[in-house]
Amino acid sequence: MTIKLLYFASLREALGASGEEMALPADVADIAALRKHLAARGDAWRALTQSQSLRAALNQRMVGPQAAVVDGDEVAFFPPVTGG
Amino acid sequence: MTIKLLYFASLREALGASGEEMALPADVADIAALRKHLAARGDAWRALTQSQSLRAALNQRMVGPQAAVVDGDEVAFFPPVTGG
Amino acid sequence: MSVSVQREAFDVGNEIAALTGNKFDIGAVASFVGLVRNMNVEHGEAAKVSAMTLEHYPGMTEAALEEIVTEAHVRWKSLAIRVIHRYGRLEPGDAIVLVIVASAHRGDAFAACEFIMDYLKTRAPFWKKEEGNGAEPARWVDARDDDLTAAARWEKRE
Amino acid sequence: MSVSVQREAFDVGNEIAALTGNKFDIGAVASFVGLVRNMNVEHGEAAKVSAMTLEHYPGMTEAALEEIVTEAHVRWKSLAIRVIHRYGRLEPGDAIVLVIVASAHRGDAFAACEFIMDYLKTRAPFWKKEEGNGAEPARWVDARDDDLTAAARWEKRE
Repeated sequence: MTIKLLYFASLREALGASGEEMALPADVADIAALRKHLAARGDAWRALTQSQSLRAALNQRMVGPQAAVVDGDEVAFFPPVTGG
Repeated sequence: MTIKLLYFASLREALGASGEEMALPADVADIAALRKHLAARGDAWRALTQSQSLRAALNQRMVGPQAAVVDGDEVAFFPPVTGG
Repeated sequence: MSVSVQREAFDVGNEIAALTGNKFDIGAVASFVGLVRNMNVEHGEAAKVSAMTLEHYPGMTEAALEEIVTEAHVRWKSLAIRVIHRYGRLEPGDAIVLVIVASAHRGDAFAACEFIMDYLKTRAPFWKKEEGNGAEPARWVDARDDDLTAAARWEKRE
Repeated sequence: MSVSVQREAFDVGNEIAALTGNKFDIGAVASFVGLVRNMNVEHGEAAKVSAMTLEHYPGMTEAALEEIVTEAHVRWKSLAIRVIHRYGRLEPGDAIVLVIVASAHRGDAFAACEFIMDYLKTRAPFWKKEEGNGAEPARWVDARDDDLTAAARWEKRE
């Protein structure tokens, strides 16, 4: 399956990327598994499993680690928000 | 002694007067006594002792019935305020 | 000049700009505008209001508003406060009162703005007389118990 | 259209007029404007801020703000709500966010306005990067525990 990934703010800068299309193995089925899968790329990517405060959104809504990821989803990772 | 009296809103209309200069007997020494003194004029003036909700201001500050009245004071009577 | 009692209309945007212009430590501006409504639910089944006339006590009004603003400055970290209250004849949709509080953070701005409105409602010497549909004479608006309750909230915190 | 996410500045007076014009059942308009401050007290001794850049998540931002406004409509008797949040580069004194709530009575207007600001601070996907005095690189602003506490107040009432 293929998903769309987005990275924002300090995470975007640390990864040097604002997003990507990505083909996922079948066993990467939720947000927690996706974070581990990405962290395995090494270096800056390890923030995706090591940062407690990092947030995830699935199809533009904030979700927890158990949220299921399916083909065509848009997943975003970002630090706590600071608007207003 | 002489004081300045002011009446506002529904009280002003009921009394048919917005205020007056008044010479007071020496024994009319506080707000409560002044209300009794004015109520003795009869008719609409009795509201000054009979209306629980009527407020008094002495020199432009809200006061209770025990506030002392002296020569030159400005005393106002009015219903509860409804601004804002 | 933080308090004005006037017949004239005011412009909220201009007043905020005047209060905050050239001050760069302000992070929060809370404001409130009270408007004339076309009905009064206190009088039976939402009696129609076609206009109202605000009477006030010149001199005491300004002093009472200044005192409320001073109290707000004592209680919260506000950087600037502006209060405008109109008098005279107003129609539905017309603005009656404006309160603006500028501060570093929003908690202080919201609290001080609401406090000023609650105190003003029970302490500033204004009285409203409403005109209805023309069939009956204008009527004086009764004070609301709600407003006494709202003002009393702030007493308990002292 | 109650929510806008835009680069452009806004005019508070115009926005209030647009929201309340031709509605004669509105008695109360509470509004809030958040401004860029020239210092950030979180970073040591009030670090100077010369500018900030707001990044956001297009699409999710609008959806998150719409959801917060809908929640406010459910909780309070509001007649009209307007939210504008800017992104891009802003300087001290520039407005970042505007929330306007119009209702029949002031209690609903104040509560809904403060609720929207508190929820927006913790739920809308915006991130601020501050420029200091130029001697060091721009820094991402940390989320504030104060904002989590403020938002949590509204949870307890459910």
